[in-house]
Amino acid sequence: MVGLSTGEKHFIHGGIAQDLRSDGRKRLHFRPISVETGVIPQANGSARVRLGATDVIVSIKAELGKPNSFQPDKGKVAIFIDCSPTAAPEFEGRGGEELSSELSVALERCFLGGKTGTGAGIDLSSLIVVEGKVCWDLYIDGLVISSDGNLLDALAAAIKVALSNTGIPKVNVDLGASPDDQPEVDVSDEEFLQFDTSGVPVVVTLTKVGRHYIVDATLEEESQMSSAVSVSVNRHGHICGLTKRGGAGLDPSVILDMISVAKHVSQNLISVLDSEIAAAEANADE
Amino acid sequence: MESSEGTGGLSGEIEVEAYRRLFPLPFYERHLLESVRPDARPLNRARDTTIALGPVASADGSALVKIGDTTMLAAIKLEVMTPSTDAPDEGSLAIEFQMPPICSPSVRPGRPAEVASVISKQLSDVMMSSEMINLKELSLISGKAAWMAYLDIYCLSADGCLFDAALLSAIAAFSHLQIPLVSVNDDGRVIAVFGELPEAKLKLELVNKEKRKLSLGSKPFSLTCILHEEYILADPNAEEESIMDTFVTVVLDSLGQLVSIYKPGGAALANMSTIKACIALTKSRVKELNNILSESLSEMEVD
Amino acid sequence: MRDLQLSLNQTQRVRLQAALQQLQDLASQAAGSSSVTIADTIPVNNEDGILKGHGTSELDGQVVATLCGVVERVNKLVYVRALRARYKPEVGDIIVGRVIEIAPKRWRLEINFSQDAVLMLSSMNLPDGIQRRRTAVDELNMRTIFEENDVVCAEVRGFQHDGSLHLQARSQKYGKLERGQLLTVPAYLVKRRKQHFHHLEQYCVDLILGCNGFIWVGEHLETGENNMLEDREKRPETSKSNMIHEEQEQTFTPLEVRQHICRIANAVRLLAALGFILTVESIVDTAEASASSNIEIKDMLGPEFYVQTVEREVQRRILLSRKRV
Amino acid sequence: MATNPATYSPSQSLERRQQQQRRKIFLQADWTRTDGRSFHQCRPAFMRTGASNAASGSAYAEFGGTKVIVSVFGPRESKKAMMYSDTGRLNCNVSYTTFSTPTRGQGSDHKEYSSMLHKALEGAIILETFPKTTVDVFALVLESGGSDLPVIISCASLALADAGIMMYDLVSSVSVSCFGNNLVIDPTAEEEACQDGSLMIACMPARYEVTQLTLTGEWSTAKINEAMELCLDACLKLANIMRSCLKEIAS
Repeated sequence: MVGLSTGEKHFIHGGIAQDLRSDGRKRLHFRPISVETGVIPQANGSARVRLGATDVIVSIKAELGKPNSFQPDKGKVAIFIDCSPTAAPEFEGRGGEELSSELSVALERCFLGGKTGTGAGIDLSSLIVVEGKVCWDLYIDGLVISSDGNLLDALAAAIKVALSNTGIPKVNVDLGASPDDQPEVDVSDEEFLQFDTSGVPVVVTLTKVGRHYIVDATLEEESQMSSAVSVSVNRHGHICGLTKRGGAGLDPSVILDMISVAKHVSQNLISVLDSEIAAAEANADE
Repeated sequence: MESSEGTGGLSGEIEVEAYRRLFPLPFYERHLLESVRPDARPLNRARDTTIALGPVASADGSALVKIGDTTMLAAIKLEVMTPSTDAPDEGSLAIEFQMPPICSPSVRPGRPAEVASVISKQLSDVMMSSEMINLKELSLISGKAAWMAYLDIYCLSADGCLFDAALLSAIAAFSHLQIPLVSVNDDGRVIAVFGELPEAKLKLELVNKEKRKLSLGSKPFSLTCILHEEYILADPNAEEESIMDTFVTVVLDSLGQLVSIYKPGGAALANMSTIKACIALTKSRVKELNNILSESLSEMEVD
Repeated sequence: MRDLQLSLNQTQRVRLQAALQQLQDLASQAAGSSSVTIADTIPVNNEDGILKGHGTSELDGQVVATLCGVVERVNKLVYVRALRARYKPEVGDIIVGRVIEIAPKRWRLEINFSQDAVLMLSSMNLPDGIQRRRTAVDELNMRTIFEENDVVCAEVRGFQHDGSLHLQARSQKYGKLERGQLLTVPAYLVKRRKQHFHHLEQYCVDLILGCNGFIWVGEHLETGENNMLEDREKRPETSKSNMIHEEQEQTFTPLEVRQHICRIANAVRLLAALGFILTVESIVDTAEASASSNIEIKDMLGPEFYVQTVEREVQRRILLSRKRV
Repeated sequence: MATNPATYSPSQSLERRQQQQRRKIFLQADWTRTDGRSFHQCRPAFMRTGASNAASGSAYAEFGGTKVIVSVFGPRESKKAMMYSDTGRLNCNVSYTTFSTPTRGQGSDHKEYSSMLHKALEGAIILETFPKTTVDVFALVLESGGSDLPVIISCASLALADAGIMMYDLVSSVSVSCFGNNLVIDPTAEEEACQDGSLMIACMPARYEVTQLTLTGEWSTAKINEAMELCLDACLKLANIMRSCLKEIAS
């Protein structure tokens, strides 16, 4: 992590106060976003999202597993994020572990909803094949290739895109003679079911620098943050998860204000992503 | 310290504190000459000891032991295992001694203290060799199911004599242990039965109506002493342990039989008479500890 | 291809491809030299006394390249000029660096080179401007001149015996850079020229093109004003509270100047992403083109202006080649 | 005893059955909590400082079945080699005992809670007052009875105060669980296992600032408002308990 001199910090603060950030954006502008789908052919779904110089890849693999005995009518989803040493030399070895686990936890909180699965962006009951016996386990693996701030939003966007790109093989089940037998499962190689992604939320991180907050902060801007709030919002404008990052305290009314701004910004982001997904799929079809 | 008059009392105190830090060994030796320790104990006196039974509600047996400022929390959880073919009618015992980072400034997270594993091993050796617990009592169904007793001891505050406190907490936790009522379900798995579920009681036969408490054999107790020149200091605290480095730990059972003696090196050599003196000190300590334990047990029964 | 991923629409993609094709054609016309990759044989026509220079090696009597680049010949010397070389300092280079450590009597600077550069306290003009021996007090006060992470402009003085790179800053124009942003571009995009300090008067902006690929874009400050500013800024820094933000906002760069800074910075970013050589002319040209076609500052990094800039570069090179003819 | 055979807890299946029953109960609009509290009532809080003598400061907290002990060490020399910095470092670690949960656990470090604890406290501690050194905050959960993290956070800020670390304010923390339309404050472990969503706030009551906020499940803005108010109010009350606990030892 490169430090900044007092002069540069001052310049960044000033830019945010004057609503003109170092790269010419206003406080609530995102950087140009670009989306590619199907970048990993052997996965069930994958996506690469670039947000300025931030670059992430997400792959989704579906495997057949056994449902948790506490929730026999639901499949399982696991999210792992890996920060590659290509993104920053300090991620080498165990250096990226802390950030990786922080991102994984924040994403699980945003996508998997409460304990009973309400508000989950990924409908776990759609992953069930035979209740109590067979279900799909979704493994969502994210890789940070290059980091220039706002990793969480980029990863969340990549997961959303990858899910829309995910095909889960159709399964024919042959229930055994007795209920105790493990049912026989025949996985089709040709027929795929598209994943329902209408409920998948996006994450908007508002970073507070000085007295103002900005979206899509670059690494330099993030180094100046006093605190940040990551809000995940779905298409209906409902909040599906929230994490506060950074240590400094915030007035509760400011948090509520940030939530409403995030809700507003998220709807733009969702429509941008929708059109990018459509464009990317059109590209892939060519 | 600039003005010796007027503030004599205060500056004197400061000097004592400085002397204690700068020259700990002479400081102690001056005390030893007077046959008293800096915490006002006579040389052969152990620190105040308390036992509280059942502090951990989620465990089957637990005890909190304090010897001076050394605090140990021991808890036993019973789980079911399939006994090995060598001993089909015996349960098993797993002892773990943990030093979490909260107990001492020298322990850091992620790096378990070296002493912890040494004490773990010592504890299981003593527990096994003292035959306090008859492993056969932990059997449920011969060859099919037996109890595995997980004893975990956490040191909450480390101020010397960790082994003595850990052993005492282990013994106390076993004295407190209540074995849950269990029965076997259709799948052949052992399940717990609680009073609140009468329908289960009707359907399933209880495996262990009796044997709700272990009948403990003679219990081992221990005392650690420091040997320094001709002095023997019983139950040292952490400061004393850091200054003088020869220890003798004697373990006796409640009948006064010797279970183990442990003297890990050190500058001072122990001759027969000092060892005998240590054993004598331990004998009186065992009586003391046995009384404290039975008192807290009877208190619990009153409750 | 160049690594700036943008979502281009169909027409933009076609335009970009056409423009890039033209650029390639122009380049191959102009290429008098041949490009090689590693292990390519460099034809030397069995001339005698060939001198094998940088990036070459000998295998079975053949001269073989050890770098990707362009073969250059100077009389009998054959060498390969690498396309994507790291910065290689030469005496007299003007560079921009960042202080990473304060060591006894010296600062260590990160300058995008394979090793850190050293700026000795004795190679610095003191704040009071008097020429004298450095005292122990000066040494203690080093942090008041440059702190960790400060951006500093200096000149390459040379290599010492132990191979370390030394800098000097014995002029008013060198020193700490404040009120602006530092951009990092590949060093080979900055060519050595007579002038690396540029005061763009019409914009009130200072542009420093460090030979090491560190580029400073900041508010213009008269030489000598630096010290005063330093004092002003030291004060709020010591009292850490929310109060400083309000105080600071008053001393912020004026909005108009900030717009110019951002526009020029984005011009640098865009040209670097396209891999075009950075000169003061090309940067100002790009910035002006964006302003005249009413492109918002943030959209300078967007797809439309990206394609436009490539097309403009094609036009420029066509003109250039015509002139030559 | 070299290799322990695979074991299982006999109460597992019982718990599973109980949990399923409970989930059915929670679906109804009207139910009573197992400990007899009303929905907006916290468990009685017991807090004491000075739980461990070896530490610079320590505290013990007992909220119903949740028992936590926190020790603070330092400010002391940093173990990790550090760059020059004019502020101190805060290092947090949360671990569980093996017997803290109904079924025997691994007793390992809890990384997620460690980093959450760090964030909740960071904003309250005046790090500039101990440059170049580290303050270590170690928490051990003796028994986990629900709302573990809020209890850890509150207990840790009490231990920091006990250690004489300069702080802007105490940090108190409370969580609520959401069941359908009901908001339940200070949930127990059983309730947490079946919740639809949860919201946790750590705040500095005297400055009225939130240092940590997490939320899971689907929430409308109005619901968030309601839950935040509920939490902040409870945080205020908890802070008063913490204050009186500190005053008690001072007098």
